[in-house]
Amino acid sequence: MSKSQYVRANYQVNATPQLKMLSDDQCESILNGALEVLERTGAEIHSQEALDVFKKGGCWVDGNMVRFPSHIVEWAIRNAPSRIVISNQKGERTLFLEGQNVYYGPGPTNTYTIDPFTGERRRPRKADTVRAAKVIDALPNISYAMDCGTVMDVTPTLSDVHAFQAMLENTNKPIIHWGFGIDQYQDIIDMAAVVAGGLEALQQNPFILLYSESSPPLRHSVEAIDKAIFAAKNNIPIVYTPCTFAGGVAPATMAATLVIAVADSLVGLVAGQLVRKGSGFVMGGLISTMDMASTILSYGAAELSLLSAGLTAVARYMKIPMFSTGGCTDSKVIDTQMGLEAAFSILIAGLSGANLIHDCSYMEYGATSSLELMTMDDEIIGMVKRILQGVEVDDEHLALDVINKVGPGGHYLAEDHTMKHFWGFWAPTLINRLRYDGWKAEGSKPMAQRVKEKTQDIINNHKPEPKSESVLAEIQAIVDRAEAREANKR
Amino acid sequence: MSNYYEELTQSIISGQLDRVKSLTQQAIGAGNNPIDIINQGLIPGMSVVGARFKVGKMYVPEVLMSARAMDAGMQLVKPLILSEDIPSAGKIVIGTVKGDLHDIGKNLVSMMLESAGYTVINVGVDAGPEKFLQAVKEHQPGVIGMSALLTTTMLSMKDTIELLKEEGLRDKVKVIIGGAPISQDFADEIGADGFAPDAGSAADLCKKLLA
Amino acid sequence: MSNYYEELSQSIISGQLDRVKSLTQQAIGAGNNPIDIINQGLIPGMSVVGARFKVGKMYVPEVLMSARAMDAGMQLVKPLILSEDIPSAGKIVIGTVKGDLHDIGKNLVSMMLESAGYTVINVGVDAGPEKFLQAVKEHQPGVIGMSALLTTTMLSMKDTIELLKEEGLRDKVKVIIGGAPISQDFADEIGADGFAPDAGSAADLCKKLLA
Amino acid sequence: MPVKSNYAENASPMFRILSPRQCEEILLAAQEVLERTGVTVYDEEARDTLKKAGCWVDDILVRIPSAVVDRALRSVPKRVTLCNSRTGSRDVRLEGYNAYFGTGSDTPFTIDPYTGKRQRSTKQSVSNACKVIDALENLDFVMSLGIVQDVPLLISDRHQFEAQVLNTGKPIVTTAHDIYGFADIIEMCEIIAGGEEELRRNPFMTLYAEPISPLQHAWEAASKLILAAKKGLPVVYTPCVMAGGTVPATMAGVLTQGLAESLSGLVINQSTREGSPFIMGGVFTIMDMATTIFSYGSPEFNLLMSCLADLAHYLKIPMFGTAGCSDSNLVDEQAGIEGALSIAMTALSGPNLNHDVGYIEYGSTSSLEFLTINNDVIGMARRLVRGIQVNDETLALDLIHKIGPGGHFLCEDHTMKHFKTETYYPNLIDRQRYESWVETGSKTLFERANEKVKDIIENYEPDPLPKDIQQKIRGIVERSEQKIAK
Repeated sequence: MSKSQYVRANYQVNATPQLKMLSDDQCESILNGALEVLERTGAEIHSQEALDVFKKGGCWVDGNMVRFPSHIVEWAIRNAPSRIVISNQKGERTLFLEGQNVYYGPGPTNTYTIDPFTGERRRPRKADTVRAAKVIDALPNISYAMDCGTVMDVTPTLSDVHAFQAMLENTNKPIIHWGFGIDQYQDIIDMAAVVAGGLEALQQNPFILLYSESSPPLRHSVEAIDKAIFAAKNNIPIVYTPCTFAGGVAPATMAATLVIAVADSLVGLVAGQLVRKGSGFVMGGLISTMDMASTILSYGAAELSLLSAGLTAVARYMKIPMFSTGGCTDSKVIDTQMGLEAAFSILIAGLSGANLIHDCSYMEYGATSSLELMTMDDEIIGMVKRILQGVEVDDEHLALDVINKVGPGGHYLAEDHTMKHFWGFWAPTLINRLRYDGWKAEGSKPMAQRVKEKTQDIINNHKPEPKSESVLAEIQAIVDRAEAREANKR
Repeated sequence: MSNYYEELTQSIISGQLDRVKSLTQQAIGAGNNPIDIINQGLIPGMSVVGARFKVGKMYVPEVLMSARAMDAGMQLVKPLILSEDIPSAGKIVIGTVKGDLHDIGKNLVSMMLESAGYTVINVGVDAGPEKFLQAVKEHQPGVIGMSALLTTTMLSMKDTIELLKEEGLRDKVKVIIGGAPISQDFADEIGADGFAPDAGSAADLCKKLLA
Repeated sequence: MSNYYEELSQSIISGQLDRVKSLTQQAIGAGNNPIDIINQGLIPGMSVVGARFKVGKMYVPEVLMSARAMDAGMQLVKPLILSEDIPSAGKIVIGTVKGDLHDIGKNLVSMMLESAGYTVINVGVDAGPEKFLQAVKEHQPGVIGMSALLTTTMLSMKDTIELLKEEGLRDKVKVIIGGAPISQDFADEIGADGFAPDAGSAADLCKKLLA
Repeated sequence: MPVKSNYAENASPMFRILSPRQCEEILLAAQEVLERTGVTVYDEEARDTLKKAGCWVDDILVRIPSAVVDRALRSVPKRVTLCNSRTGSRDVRLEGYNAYFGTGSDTPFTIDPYTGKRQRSTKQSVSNACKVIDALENLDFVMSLGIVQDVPLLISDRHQFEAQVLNTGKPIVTTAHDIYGFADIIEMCEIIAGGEEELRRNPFMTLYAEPISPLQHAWEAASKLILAAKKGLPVVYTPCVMAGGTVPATMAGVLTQGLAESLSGLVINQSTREGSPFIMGGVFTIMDMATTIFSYGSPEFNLLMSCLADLAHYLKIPMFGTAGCSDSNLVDEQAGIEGALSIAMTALSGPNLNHDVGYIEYGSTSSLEFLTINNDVIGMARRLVRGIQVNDETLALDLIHKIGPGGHFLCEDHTMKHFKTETYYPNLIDRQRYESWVETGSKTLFERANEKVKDIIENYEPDPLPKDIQQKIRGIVERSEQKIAK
């Protein structure tokens, strides 16, 4: 009887690779640490509205210091949705932020960008976000858009609004976007509602995630916390991401750095849940170490991967979707360091099972964005996705009959089995496997050159699916409205 | 009357063995000239395959599926032609040198050459100078190809060339070499006629040398 | 008689707070001139620390441990000297600009300046032009330093400079700026006297401006 | 302070690709291949040994009943220790999930760090490589990082070993052309160790041998397995297989046949002498079907390496892994990517003796710059694998409370105490601010690595061997030269 005609009993398989940075007990310890910090030390809240929300919700408010009884935080954790589905701009449900689904994307708000045509490092312009959106739209492994740099050739306080317009016009992928304040958030939601076909449609099928960043340790500015409240009020999911670095705004030990990051995230979560029970919340995460020689917040350190995987484990333990970091580097040029740091962090973030992994465009410890890095990351993500698929072990894949047929000294190249399965090999596009002589014959190009050519080709030739004239006009009207408002403020 | 050539070519390219067989049968039945079936139906298909492989549009297993399909077509046509009329790009003797059991590279080259229309005589692994000499005498190939994976065994390539010289056969046959430790420098050093870095370029090299 | 200076310097470098305290106490007890203790014992230690940090041989926490040790020594010596005789490299007012709660960069610069011998007046975060103005009036510093992490808040730096001009104080004080979105171009654009990319170079910059 | 009960901790990240049952399934499949399909063995002594052990021998085809494999699996030691040839210190303990890193040996070419040119490896290039390996803190063992080709090739293995052992004290994984070369190298090692028994008790060398896929044991390989067993010295036996070429295109098929090749080598080794130290290998990868190369950088290569580590741990056999290598023809971004992925995966999976750090061009060329860069990557990976400790000291709740909202931790004793051990500080990876980086010459990682390599070659001196021992080794090399001259 052929072996495949019986079933295996008690056959437990790892359908994918299994990486567990922290045990459940360790996750609980870190969560308990965060609960203790919130109950004992508390957080400094700079928004009157938030202070009122917390007070009404039963937190202990003293001036701008708020302490959080653990039961309230635990209540908030229980009420946060364990899954959030984000659509693309055509309303197709695309990002399933649940379980250990992994999606990669670029990062926001760099103060410089590298021009992919001239190689110049300069301030980002609106045209750069247009280019970025095109590249995002074209790359298969980049699943959502972020602005890839703070646009600086527009009204400074509307750089967020202009960047959002640039993205809407040049990609249909979901967008994670920041805003300076509540006014801008309103503009962004209004524009998104135009695309979605109304606010209600946007709320039911959001293609945007709002993004807010607090200032650790345990300090939440008006902008940061008010945005969390605004998002909850408007029923749009938010990514709340403290930017925590060991040794600087957290103790030098990894566990304590996680405690501060979790505590700061939970402050945002509690605010949102008190405003609207069940409002969509994605826990953040930019978490790394401060390089004690240069004082930068490192985007390439092993600790970035280590801490991000640790934080993801805690988020998973709480069943809250997680926004993590990868594909970034401290390098100032496109070089071997960029490649290795990006690869290291993309691999570990992927294995950790974080839902959204951002900053696949960050070089120079986040100061500068690079579309070329994003293009390179797209390739690395492809490799890592192959690794994440793991290995199938069954009769077809064990192939004992084929092995027996070929026998010692033969080869498998012309076997039907090979023809059927070699398609499973990941096919590189930028990674080059030409033999030395062939590579030389093609001009001895390093990967940087191939990446540059592909990036330029996308920018020159990729045509994103356009939106209708009327939608574009409505978006423009909202931008104009914002410009008028800001002019009045001055 | 359809001559089936275009369809044959397409079926070769897509590696459909059964389809090639039935189309060849039909073409024969329809009274086409067997040599035309080869030259206008089967070979053009393989030429496309070779070109596509070279630019990375086809992969090795696909090339081999096409080669297999082509071979099946040939087997049907061959009995209808005098053997000296069967189109062949040339004869090539190929083997892995003495002391070396590494087979895969040599086999790959061999299959690529066959699919490019060459008649390949494969002398196997662990082939010393005498074995190559004997094959040259017996088959009178245009080219012999030697493969080695080890820096120690690659030295035996030189011995083969020397033996061919001694026997006065060196100018009757082109010698090409390949394998991981081989380079153009080494080929020049031992007086080989050419070096092929990979299976695809081995076929090109033979074409050049036999032109 | 040992004057303890060499040992003091060494203890500052290795950041041993208790050892610096006891050595300073002993040096005082042995009748050394308090100003010499500072100039020949404490400050040379910190100079070495600053130099080592610059070339990557010491890390920030180590520098701060040294600074803390130095401060402990200073606290013991200070009561013995008239306050105007206490060596100071100069006074610096420092703060994070309006709308910005990011503290760490500014604090780091502040500690680096202190460890380089400057007297630092820290006006904290969310500091508007008026706050800086008031500090300038009150302390008459040689330099004010402004920090911003956000592209929106960095605009407020210009307002401070304008206000200083209006009040006729712009030429009485040097203005330096820093923070993630800041560059030399931006400093030139708003008419600041200097830009420091990191905490270590902020001290160097002040030294240059106050020379 | 409360005492915790029933508290499970991941002292390091837990990483597995195959479940134990999947490992068992692959082992059983490999045994089926050996019992049904068999292997060819080109060495007569090996065939006799196998026959005596209960295998079914039919000319050169040997089929191995499962019970024979089971017996070999029971007798093979689960740990092997390699020591430093100068100090005798037992630095490399091949057991459990310990992951050590070293170079590879078989690149015909190397990149000259002074000219940047790709050239054939020489005795000098191997000497330089060994110096660099000796100087790098994250490299634990040595393979020659080049085939010496400027000496008579038939005895180049003796020269190659001499170049290695003179320039590093780290354990050496050596290649030899055949058992005669191997015997000469063993003789050199015995002189250094101070005798045959001393070498066996404290080996600083292990031999590398490989079967030829699919399922063939050449004379050289099989006879080396036997000689190593007779001498009681560890041997690495490592099938190099490529999916779709010499093994099936499916990953499980690769693992099955590759394991069958390893296990048949193990049976030859253990049948010669039960309990002799054996290190199971495997460079398992795909044949790139566009270029036909044996890929050293593909995701499948990484995946298979981790799977094989799972299998080796399941079988409790020390394992020879592969990492820090690339298909790129130069040290560029691709090399960085492929090196980092393989090192991270390897460190997480924990195969024991991981070679080929510094290989570029799918294993045809070595680069000392790439090696030096990967020294940092290994440091990063080791930091990752040390994981996150969670306890009262590391949670630091009191400190967090003391600092409170908005403060900073730079000036704390706790920071001072922990920052260096909690954080890995690389050598060549650049984390300067942009302005400082421009000031120091805007150098790429490759340029910094090149400077470091040249600095080591020019200024680093490894511990020398005593002069008289050096002379004796020279004597053995010369003796072999005289032999081939005749």
